[in-house]
Parts: sequence; C-alpha cells; structure tokens
Amino acid sequence: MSRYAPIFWLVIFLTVPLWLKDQYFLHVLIITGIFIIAAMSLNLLLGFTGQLSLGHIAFFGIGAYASSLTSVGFDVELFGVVRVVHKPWPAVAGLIIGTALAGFCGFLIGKLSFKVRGAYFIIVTLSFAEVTRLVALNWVELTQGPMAINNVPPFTVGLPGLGYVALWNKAYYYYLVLFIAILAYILIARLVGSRIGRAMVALKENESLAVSIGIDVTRYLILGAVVSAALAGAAGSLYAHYVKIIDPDVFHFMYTVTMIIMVITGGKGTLAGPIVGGLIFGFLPVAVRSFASPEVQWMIYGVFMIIIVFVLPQGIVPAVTQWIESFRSRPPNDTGPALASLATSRKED
Amino acid sequence: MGQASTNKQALSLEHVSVNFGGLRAIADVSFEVQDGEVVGLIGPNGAGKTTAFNLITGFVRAFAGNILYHGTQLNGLRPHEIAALGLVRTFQRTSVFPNNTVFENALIGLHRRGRSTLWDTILALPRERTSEKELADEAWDILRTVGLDMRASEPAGSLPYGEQRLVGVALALAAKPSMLLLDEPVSGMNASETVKFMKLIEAIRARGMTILLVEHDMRMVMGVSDRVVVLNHGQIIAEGTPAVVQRNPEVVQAYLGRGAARA
Amino acid sequence: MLEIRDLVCSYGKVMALKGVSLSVAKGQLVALIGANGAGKTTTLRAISGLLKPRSGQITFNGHDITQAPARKVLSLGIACCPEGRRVFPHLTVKENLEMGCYLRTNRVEITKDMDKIFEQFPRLAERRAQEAGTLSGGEQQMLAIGRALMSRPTLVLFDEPSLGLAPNLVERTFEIIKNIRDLGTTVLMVEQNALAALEMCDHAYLLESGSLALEGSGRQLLDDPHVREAYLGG
Amino acid sequence: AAQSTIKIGMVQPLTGAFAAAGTDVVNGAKIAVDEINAKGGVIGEKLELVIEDTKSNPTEAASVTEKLVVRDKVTVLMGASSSTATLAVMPKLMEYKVPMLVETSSSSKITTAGNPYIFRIAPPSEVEAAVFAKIVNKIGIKKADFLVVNNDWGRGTADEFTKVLKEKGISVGLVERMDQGAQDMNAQLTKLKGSGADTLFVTTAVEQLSLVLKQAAALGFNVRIITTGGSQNPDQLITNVGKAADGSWHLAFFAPWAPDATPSPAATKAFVAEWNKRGLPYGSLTSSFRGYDGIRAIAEAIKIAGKAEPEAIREAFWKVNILGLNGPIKFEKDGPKGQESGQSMPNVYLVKIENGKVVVPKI
Amino acid sequence: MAEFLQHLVNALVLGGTYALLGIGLTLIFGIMRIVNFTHGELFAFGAYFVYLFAMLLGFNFFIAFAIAVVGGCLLGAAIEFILLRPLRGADIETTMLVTIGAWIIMQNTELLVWGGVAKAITTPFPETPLVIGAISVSPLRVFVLVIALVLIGGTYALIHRTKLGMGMRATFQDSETAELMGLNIRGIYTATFSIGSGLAAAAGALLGPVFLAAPTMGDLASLKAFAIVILGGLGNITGATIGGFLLAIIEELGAGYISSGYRDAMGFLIIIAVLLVKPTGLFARAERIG
Ligand SMILES: Nc1ncnc2c1ncn2[C@@H]1O[C@H](COP(=O)(O)OP(=O)(O)OP(=O)(O)O)[C@@H](O)[C@H]1O
Ligand SMILES: Nc1ncnc2c1ncn2[C@@H]1O[C@H](COP(=O)(O)OP(=O)(O)OP(=O)(O)O)[C@@H](O)[C@H]1O
Ligand SMILES: [Mg+2]
Ligand SMILES: [Mg+2]
Repeated sequence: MSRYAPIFWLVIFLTVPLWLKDQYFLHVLIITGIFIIAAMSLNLLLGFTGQLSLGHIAFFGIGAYASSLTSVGFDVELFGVVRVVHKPWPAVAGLIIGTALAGFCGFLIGKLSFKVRGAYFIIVTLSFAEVTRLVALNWVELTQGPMAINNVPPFTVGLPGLGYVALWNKAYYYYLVLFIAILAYILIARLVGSRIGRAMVALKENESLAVSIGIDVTRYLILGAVVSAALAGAAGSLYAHYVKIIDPDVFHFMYTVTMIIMVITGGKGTLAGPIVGGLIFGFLPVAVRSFASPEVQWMIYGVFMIIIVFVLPQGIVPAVTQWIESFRSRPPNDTGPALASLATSRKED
Repeated sequence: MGQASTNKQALSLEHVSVNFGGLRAIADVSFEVQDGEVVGLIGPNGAGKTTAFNLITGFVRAFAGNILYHGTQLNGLRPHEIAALGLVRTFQRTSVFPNNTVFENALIGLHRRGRSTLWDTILALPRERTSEKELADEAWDILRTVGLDMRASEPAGSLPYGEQRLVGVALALAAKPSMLLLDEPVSGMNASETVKFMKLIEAIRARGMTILLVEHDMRMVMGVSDRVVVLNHGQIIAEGTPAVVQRNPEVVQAYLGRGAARA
Repeated sequence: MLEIRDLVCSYGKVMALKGVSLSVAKGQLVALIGANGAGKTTTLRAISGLLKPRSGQITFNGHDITQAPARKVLSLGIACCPEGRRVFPHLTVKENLEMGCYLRTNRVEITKDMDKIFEQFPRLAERRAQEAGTLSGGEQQMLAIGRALMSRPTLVLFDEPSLGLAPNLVERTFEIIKNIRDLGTTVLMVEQNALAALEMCDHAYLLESGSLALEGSGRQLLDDPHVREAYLGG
Repeated sequence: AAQSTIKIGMVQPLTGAFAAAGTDVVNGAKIAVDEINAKGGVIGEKLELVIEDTKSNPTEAASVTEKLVVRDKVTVLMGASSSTATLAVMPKLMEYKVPMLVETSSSSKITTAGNPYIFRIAPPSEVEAAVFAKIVNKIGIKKADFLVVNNDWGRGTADEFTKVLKEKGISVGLVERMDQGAQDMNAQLTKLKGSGADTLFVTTAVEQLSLVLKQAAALGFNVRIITTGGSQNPDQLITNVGKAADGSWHLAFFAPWAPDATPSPAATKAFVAEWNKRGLPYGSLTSSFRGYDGIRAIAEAIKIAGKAEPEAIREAFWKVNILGLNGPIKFEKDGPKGQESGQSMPNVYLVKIENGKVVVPKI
Repeated sequence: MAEFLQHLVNALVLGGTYALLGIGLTLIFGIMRIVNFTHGELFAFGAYFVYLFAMLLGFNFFIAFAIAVVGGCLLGAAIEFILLRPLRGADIETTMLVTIGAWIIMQNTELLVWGGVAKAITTPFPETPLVIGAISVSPLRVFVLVIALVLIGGTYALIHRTKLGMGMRATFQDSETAELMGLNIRGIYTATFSIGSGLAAAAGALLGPVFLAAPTMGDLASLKAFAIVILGGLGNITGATIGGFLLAIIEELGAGYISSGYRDAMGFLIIIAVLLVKPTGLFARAERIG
C-alpha cells in the first residue's frame, strides 16, 4: 500500500477540478497549495538542516515582489544618479526571476547562517524579514510601498505558434500550482534521500562531529538555504500572480507562523509532513468559519494547534507512520529524519 | 613493539601555542609523527591534549607556530578541509549521531566517499544509484571491522556507552583517514573490552594507518604506542619509547604516580 | 543501611534491570562492576530517585525510598556523583560546589567543607572562578566528586569516578574514596576499573545484563575465573 | 416558510490590526439594516448581513469575498476597510461581476483602476484636500509639517495636502512617518519641534492620534495640530488625553457632537440615540456612520433596481441620490472611460477642541 | 544640540522599558531556551490589568501596578504549568508552537473582552512636563524609568546573587543533575517563567499609561524583546539591559536623523550587523569543543 500511496494521492489531486465544483473550495485549495510549497521549502531548512527560520516569509515576499515587478515594470532612480527603467515582461519571466532572486537572498542568509546558529539564526532571519518588509514599505518608488502593486498579470501558458492562454481560470491555475508543488516535492525528496540529505542531518545533530569527518558545513547549509529560499520565492510568485496584488503586508510575521505551524504539526523532517499540516491548517479556518465568531475562530485555531502538539508531539505524519509500522508488527524501525536513506539498507538485510 | 618502518613525516607541529583568554593551554610545543607510526600523547588532566587535537583538526586556532601534514600547512584550514586531507579525529565525550541508526552513522561517515554530484542526485542519474550502493557496501564492511554489524539497525544513542565509542571509531574510519586521532577511546571500557579494542587498533594500523592516541589507560598506551609524547601544563616534558618514558621521574611524578609499575 | 530488593527498571521497552537485590552495610565500601550496559548506572539512578522503578523496593535506614524524589533521597543522606561528571558548565567551580550543598543552610559549615575540598584538590582551588565547562575532563571529574561530598552525605554513590582521569589521579581518587569510607561515610561505587575496585572494596557485586551474576568480597571476585576472564582482561 | 432575504456581504477586518475600524462599520451597518427591516425591508424582502472577517489581511479579504459570492450568493458587497484589502478584493468583483460599496478606503487607485463594480462613499485624500483648500487661507498657515501613518492613507494625505498648500503659497517642511503599530513618536516629534513650522498635519487612526497629542504635550511642543482623515473622534481624543487635546483642529466627515451642523440633524440624532441604546462606545461613532450610510446607499440601489441581482444593482448605483449622515450620496464617474467607478462627494467639517469641548469654529 | 539631547533623553526613558522586556525574555528565551511568543501578550496583559484595576475598579494607580505585576507572574506560572510542563524535554520548535498557540488565544481573548478600541489609562502624575533647559520629559516617564531600573537591578541580584538564582542557572544547564542536587526543578521552571512573565507584565503596566492599552500592542513588543535578548547575548541580564538601551538609542537617533520610515528597520539592521561581527551577541561567552 505504502508504495502506491503517492500515486493514489497524485490521482486524487490531479482530478480535483473534475469533481470539485465549488469554486470557493478550489480557491482555498490553490492558496493552500501555494503555502504548502512554501511550507515544504521551510521544512527543508527546519526539518533537515535544523535551522529554524522565523523569516521565511521574506523569501516568499521577495519572490512575489520580484515577479510582480518583472511583469508590471518599474522606473526608479538609484541614489539620484542612475535611472533604471524596466518594461513589463511576461509573467513566466517573473516566476523565474522571482525564484532566482529569492534563491540568491537564500545564499546570503545561508552564508550568514554559517556564522550564527540556533537562537541567533532565528533572530537574524526574523530581522531580515522585518527589514525586507520595511524596505518594501518605504521604497515607494520601486514597490509603491503601502499603496501596493495591483494589476499583477496572470500567467500565460502555451507554445509558440499554437497561441497562449492566460490563466484566469482557477482550474488551470490549480494545475500550475500542483505542477510546481510536485516538482518541489521531487526535488526535496531527491536531496534529502541522498548523501546530501544525510550530510544535512548530520550537521543538524552534531556539527563538530560532522565536520570532523569531512562534511563541509557552509556548503550544505548554503545549499539548503538556497533551495529552500528559491522554492519559497517560486511560491511567492505564484501567489502574487494569483491574488493579483502585492503589498508589504505579504511580509507579515503571521505568514511565517502559518508555515511553521504547517511544518511542525505535519511532522518536520518528513516529506509528507508539510502537505498534511498544510491541508489541515489551510482548511481549518474554512471549517470553523461557519459556526464561530472571528475571535473565537482564532482561539479554536490556537487550541487545535496546542492539542496537536500535545497529542502528537512529533507531528502527524511520524505518528501515523509509527502506527502503521506497529500495525504491521514489524520491529519498530526508526522514523527519524533520514528515513529515505534507509531504502538502500533495507534491501540489504 | 615498534614497527615504525618508513621514515616519512606525516604530522609535525612546530613551536605551536594556544591561548584561551589568559590561559596558555599549549605553550611552544613541537613534535612529529611519522607515517605508519602509533604515537601516544599522554599527560595529566588539563595538560592540553584535547586542545592539541582541536588544534590539529582545526577546531581551535593556533596563537603561534606551524602545523604541517604531509607538507600541507594546516593553520587556517577549516575542520572539514583537514578531514579531507585524511586527518580524522574522535572525541573525548561520546560522539555519535544518536537519533540515526548505527548503519546510518556509518553512511554519514562515508560522506566524502560518495561520487555523485548535486545534479546526479537531483536528476536521479545512474551514477547516484551506483554511488549509493557502493556506500552501503562499504558501510557494512566498516561495521564488520569494528564488530557492530549486529547492531546496524539500532539507533546509535540507545547503545551502551562502550559500543557508542565503537560507533565513533567507525565514523572516523569511514572517512578513510590516513591518520587517525583518538581521544581517550577506551575510557569507560572494562579491561576485557580494552583488550579487544587494542586488537582493533592493531588491525587498523596493519592497514598502514598513522595513529595519534590520547589515553589515560597506561596498559593501552604502553601496549600499542611506538612512541609516547608527554605533555604537562601545555609543554612537552618527555618523549620516547614507552619503556623510556615510563621510567622518566618527571613523568612518574606529574602523571603516572606511584602505582606506575602496575601498568 | 541500603537495601534493594527485586529491583526492576526499564526504559520504554528496554528492560535495564531484571530483579536486582543488593545491600550495603554501614561503613562499607561496596563495588558494583559489570560490562557496558549491564545496568550499573540504572541501579544508581533508581536509588537516587531520578528513575522510578517498575517494581521492587529500596530502603535506606528503614525509610522506603523506592518512589521518593531525588530531593528526599538527598536529604536522607544519599549523594550521587553521576556518570560523565555532569558539572554545570556555565557555573563557576565555586558555584558548582555550592550547588552540591543546595539544601544546606549553615554558611559557616559550608565554607569549612569547601575549604576542605579545595585542600584535597588544589587544582580546583586554582580555578575556583573559572566556568566549569572550560575545565579539562579530569578537572571536571574532581569537581564532580567534590560536589557530591558537599552535602555531607552518609552514603555516596560514585558512578565510574576514575573515568578519564590520569593514572596518578586515579590513584588519588581511589584514595580519596577509601578515605571517605574510613571517615565513616558509606560508599557504593560503580567502576569499570574492576581490578582497582575489587582490590579496595569490602564487598562487591557483579551485574550482567540486568541481573546479579555474582557477589562476595573483593578478594573472592578477584579469584573468580569468570571475572578474571571477562573483566580483568585474562 | 422562512421569508427569503437579500444578502449583503460585509468584508471587514474584525481581528488583527484594523479590528476596531471593521467592528465599528459592522455595528453601524447593523443599525441601518434593523431600521430598514423594521420598516418592511426593501422591495418586500428583508436585508441580511453576511459578515466575514478579513483578519486585516488582503489575501484573506480576497478569499472571503470569493466565499461570500460563491457560497453565500450575495448580490452586493460592502468593504474592505483598508485600501490594500479593497484592492485585493477588486479582481474578484470583476471575475464574478458583483458590485461593492467602499465605505472606508481612501486610496485613489481604487476608483482609477478601471473597475466598474466599485462605488465609493469615502472621500479619497484628494477630495479632502480639495475641500480643505477652500478654507486654508482663513486659518492662516505659513509653514506646515506632516506626521503621517506609514500606509497608503497617510502617504496619500501628505501628497495631496502638500499639493494644495503649495498652490496656496504655503511652504511645506518635514514629512515624518510612523509605523501603524508604533506607540512612541517622540523621535519624530522631537525632530518636528525643531523645524519651526506653525502647523502640523497629522494623519492616522484615533489611537495613534491620542499618542501624538499626548507626547507632543509632554515635549512642550506647542504647534497647531490639524488632524485629517475623518475617522478620528474628537470626543475620544478628549477622553484619551484630556488637556493635551486642547487647541487641536480636526477635519471630520461626521459630526455627532453637533447634530445640527450635519446635513440631516434628525437622522444624526436618531442614529446616535440608537448607537447609545446599544451600549456601543461613543468614540466609535465617527467610523460607524460609514457602515450606516453604506447600507442605506445599497438599500436604495436595490430599491431602484427592483431586484436583487448584481448587474441590476450596479446599474442602479448610478441613480442613487440620498441624503446620508455625511451629506448627499450620489456617485460621479471616475477612472478610465468605459470602465468608470463611482465616487460620491461627502461633506468635510473642520472642528476644534477648546477647554475639553468640541466646537465648530467660525471661519 | 538641544534636539540631540532631547533624543537621548527620549531614548533613555524608552530604553528602560525595553531593557525590562529584554531581561524578562532573556530568562525565558536565553536561559530556558523557550522561544516564547506569549511574552508580548503578557506585556499587553500588564497594561490591561492596570486599566481594569485603576480605571474600571477604581484602585489606586500604584496598587493597580503592583496587582498587574503579580497578575503577570501568576499568568506566567499558569502558562508554564498547563502548557509547558507537559512538554519538558521537547525540542525548541515544539514548545515554540505551543507558545504561538497561547499567543493567538490570549490576543483574541483580549479582543473579545476589551474590543479593538485602545484604552487610555490616567495616572496621578501631573501632565505638565518637567523642563530642564530645552529638554522636557513627563514626570510619568521618569517614574517609569526609575521603576524599570529598580526591577532590572532586582532581577540581576536575584539571578546572580541568590541561591535561588544559582539554582535556576544550574537547572537550565543540566536539569537532571540539578535534581540530583536536591532542587525542585519543576518549581524552578515555573518560577523562572513566572518571573520573566512578571517582568513583561511590569513593562506593560508601566507603558500602558504612557501609551494606550491595545490588543495588538504585544506583537511589536515581542519582536523587540527577542532582538534585545540577542543583542545582549542569550541569558545575559547585563547584556539584555545594555541591549535594551542600545536599541532605544539606535531607534531614536535613526528616526530623528536618518528616516522615520525606517525607524524599526534600524534596530533590526543593527542586529544583523552585530551578529555578523560577533555571532553570539555583544556579550558572548566561549564554548568548549571536544
Ligand atoms: N574553550 C576553552 N576555554 C577556556 N579554557 C579552556 C578551553 N578549552 C580548554 N581549556 C583549558 O585548557 C586546558 C587544557 O585542556 P584540555 O582539554 O586540552 O586538557 P586535556 O589534556 O585534554 O585533559 P583531560 O585528560 O582531562 O581531557 C585546561 O586547563 C582547560 O581548562
Ligand atoms: N535513556 C535510555 N533510554 C533507553 N535505553 C537506555 C537508556 N539508558 C540506558 N539504557 C539501556 O539500559 C541498559 C543499561 O544501561 P546502563 O546505563 O545502566 O548501563 P551501565 O552498566 O551503566 O553501562 P556503562 O558501563 O556503559 O555505563 C543498556 O542496555 C542501555 O542501552
Ligand atoms: Mg582531554
Ligand atoms: Mg554507566
């Protein structure tokens, strides 16, 4: 069953627009999907390299802004000397540039994380996000500041000669998000299931020991940060072109919190964790909305979070995995971070 | 019990000093280790032995002096770069990846041996699979060498102390060092286990590995070392074959104590 | 003085002790030896109240301390010098010693005891104001022993006190432990250095994978062929 | 069988940073709905508010709009308080072709974006500035500074007022900004104190205004403070800061403390009476009237349309012409041709606080 | 010059409460290693406590202040007891998530109870500022600074000069061994969290009257408190105190002389810069490897 589980879920997700007629649900699913991509990227950093970034939304926002500006165009004067004018490019170019720029910022933060770890890293990332937010807010000439960039164009897809379709339609957009999500999943799965993933876990668990056997800290932390940031940037780009407006509120701390909730309740350091956590916390607000007043909705949200942590401190996915394993009455195998890397060893014994 | 045959210099420290704030933990120390040699580094607690290890493996910076390994200057290199030169250490405190299985520990240790590149991994190219297969095979080899193959699927952190030390050694061996620095490998082992461990050391050295050993168990040090260097207060107070050093009155006074004869 | 009956302890599913009974008489130095993972540390943890036994009973001077919290155990007069030193890394040497007598209040007496410790371990006196985490392994071990003595216990539990010590210090440490016994404090000591432990103890127990395998005087165990084979290196 | 109702979607911030403003608007709207329903409703049907919380967050605003239109099948909306939330909602209006009445947002982008489903009763900053231009010479300003909240509203106000002042030949000195949640404005005030201007325009929500007045007083900063924006309630300022509010001037859109100065005194009195009866905070009146006026405009549009259908209501909005608490509500075209949004031109009052009382100065 | 001095005085007064927030959090975040998001909420609760007792129930302002501090301690103890105690030994992210949950619940409780409109608190202090030359400062703010300094001094003494303080430090370095030394470590955990929370509530109770009590006032306070703790080095009370004043000075001068729009950015930029140069904060200590 477990081997076919991904295929089963893939089929479900692929057919959603066919049987889900409620446009509102589809909308929620798209937004949730975008945040799941962001949560998956955070999970790479938090669950595998062990670096808790409280500023992950910065990469998301940078991706969103870069992508919007690429496709909307801008005209700024730098330091009162150089004037930079950019004519609008297609939205897809925005996606690429947004991803790349976010990845580059990830590189810078990764460089930094070589120097600061743990609690200090948490605050550096938090500060970084605040600084980007304040720049977006105050550099009005470029970002329009609090006035927001609106009319962000939708993505267009198509082939030269066959014409192009703008993705106004929700179902199309859903498939775009799903496609990127699958790519992200595969990328992360390949990374963590390899030598690289083991190196990351080793650094997380005991850094001195890891470097003493020749693992290059900088390289893997930076690699993790770059991939993670780039994916978050891609999610940000998807977001901007979907909601069609972007303002400095996109850097709000609550978004980072949302991603962290998704990752940890789902199970950090597991591939499926952010997806499960993301779906739950993407739809929870929708579910409670129907019967509770706004403040109470939030309280239910908070209480639910605490309950999950209390009942399943490892997260939902590890708990379920353990349960299934015990069900099969096999000796309890480790469900730890480098689960994927066990694949080879199981075949041996 | 020497078989220090080749006389090629492996590691050499030249007038090295290390300071911690006002404290001079290593003071103008010079010594050499030849290829294939087993050198014991002993001295009272706080003499600076672990600090010397930290220094050689790049965890602390030298305040003065030069460290060379096969002619390469180690000063300023980062720990993983030094490990890449073939110089790998174990730690005085138990050091394993506790949440990973013993097998995974070995795989992690084999990190530098993987041949696949980032692109191989991301695109799932064939080289990735062959490389992973080779690593798994080697991991089994190493576990058999240190005698932990029966424990392969247990989380390293749940093993008893003594076996965790073996995992530490396995990790170090996996990095395929040309020189191994062992910091008190048998502390916490009983006499019989120590004897077993000495056999392991012999097996390792038979493969041509150079070893620098810090240990307070005199039976072990005197039994396996070709040469012994004695540190006290960050300075070398004696150097020579185990037999000579053991009789050095200064060493007896500062380190061995009256019961030295028993060792 | 200390009486343990049918002690069973487990970590999750792992059974670490499978019914151990032993006793320590007043004024004795009792050694507990055994291979790695035999359950020695577990026994000490159960006595000192850090681990709640599954079943069995521990009594000390007539008090049942099977389920007592560590605080209670300590106040009855049992101090423990834990495995792996476990000094407080960011407290100074002096503060670490003060932690050893946290439950005591008489400042004068405390100062006197501390001076005594410094006398025994001049190295610690030198480093009185240094953070314990920066001490070398051996220095930390001395500190841990000193700290255990600061509570003026009637029974001290030592878990591998010689671990990581230089030979001369090992001797010193064993002397100190003997000395402690001679001054009237009862000692229960776990040691890997079976030879030394058996030579100095009044009574010894051998633990093998969670059960008692042998007991007797130190001499008796030293002469036992199984012990010689497995623990003294032939 | 339950009587069928006409559903009006309310997209408002009820939690988060703008919770206070959103809650006020909803409360005002409820009074209007109750009043209309008591009289038998509109076109024979009762009105029903479907209220959704934006959590003070633009994404959420877009989401709940989707929900209101798709799930609840509302035919007209009112929202979404902050300008960015409104801007985020706007594409949804185009997508589903549902009109929305904008009661609070002031960004000029809203009506110029070419969205024909937008009808706004709140005055954008340039309208406020234009009204102010008529009286500026009478109050005698030589040099003015600005202290504005760092969002579209504050920045927009600073820009528009600067334009007007410069046209009148008045020099403009510093433009200082404060973050939305900031509580300590001493740094900005200290700097402004040194600038030598005689008038300080302050634009922000009532909480921050209170802090500015209090801190200016504590710094011994005696400058004529004129607040803009219309949501600030001078009464609340008096409660919050006491004497420190004396001598400050305020541009208001609604004057509950002087019902007779409002366009329809009877309506104002009735609204204030009902508000007090419900035990709602007096200080909130100056924002809650927006909700009240908004619902009345929507009801009127439905009445004119004769049916509760989005497209018909949109058409009908252009024909609305009623007297709200804040002057006539009548929409004029704004924005690109063929895609115009509606903008109503409300009243603006200048009041002053003297000896702990709100007075309408004679100028 | 007068302007510069006025900026410095402003910073000094603000710095006192920043420092108070910082040392409260350094106990919890720096020593207990709990990324505590309820800190800002306790700050807000402090302000609302004063509002409730002084304004609604008519207590004397100073008594209301004392009640707020005690209330903050009790609330902190309750949070620790109910939410954190069962999670002892869990990793830093797990406990963080629980405090985030608590933060959301607390903030919305405030919103439900008090509504979104900010509340003003009046005090017995005269409104007229004290004027010294070109500098003026309100008497209330002087009071705030003095009380803040007293509380900071008291906390320092508690942690570094008392046996309980030593017990606290020991517990968070190695709780099991501390237990072995006879400490009631559960009690120590609760006490430490409670004291840290009480300090946050004190900061809120002091600033509530200076500013206003609002449900979201805690959010920025939380962020700043984290920044201060890091600036000063984890668990370092002196560091947090200096960090608090430093942050206030940077913000004040940054807003005064560079750009008020970037006021909050200054503080965060400085943090990034400091950590780049000195990765363990300004007042770091060495760790030993191997
Ligand atoms: N990071 C550090 N900061 C300050 N002092 C240190 C640090 N590391 C080591 N020291 C001091 O340097 C001296 C040498 O320590 P080192 O650990 O090298 O001793 P050692 O020879 O390994 O002793 P042992 O046999 O007990 O392990 C000790 O006095 C120790 O206190
Ligand atoms: N925290 C723990 N969790 C799970 N199992 C444990 C734990 N601590 C000890 N064990 C297991 O309990 C058994 C007894 O361990 P114990 O530490 O008492 O042995 P020991 O005799 O002190 O060994 P050593 O000489 O290595 O210190 C071992 O098999 C060990 O793996
Ligand atoms: Mg050492
Ligand atoms: Mg043990």
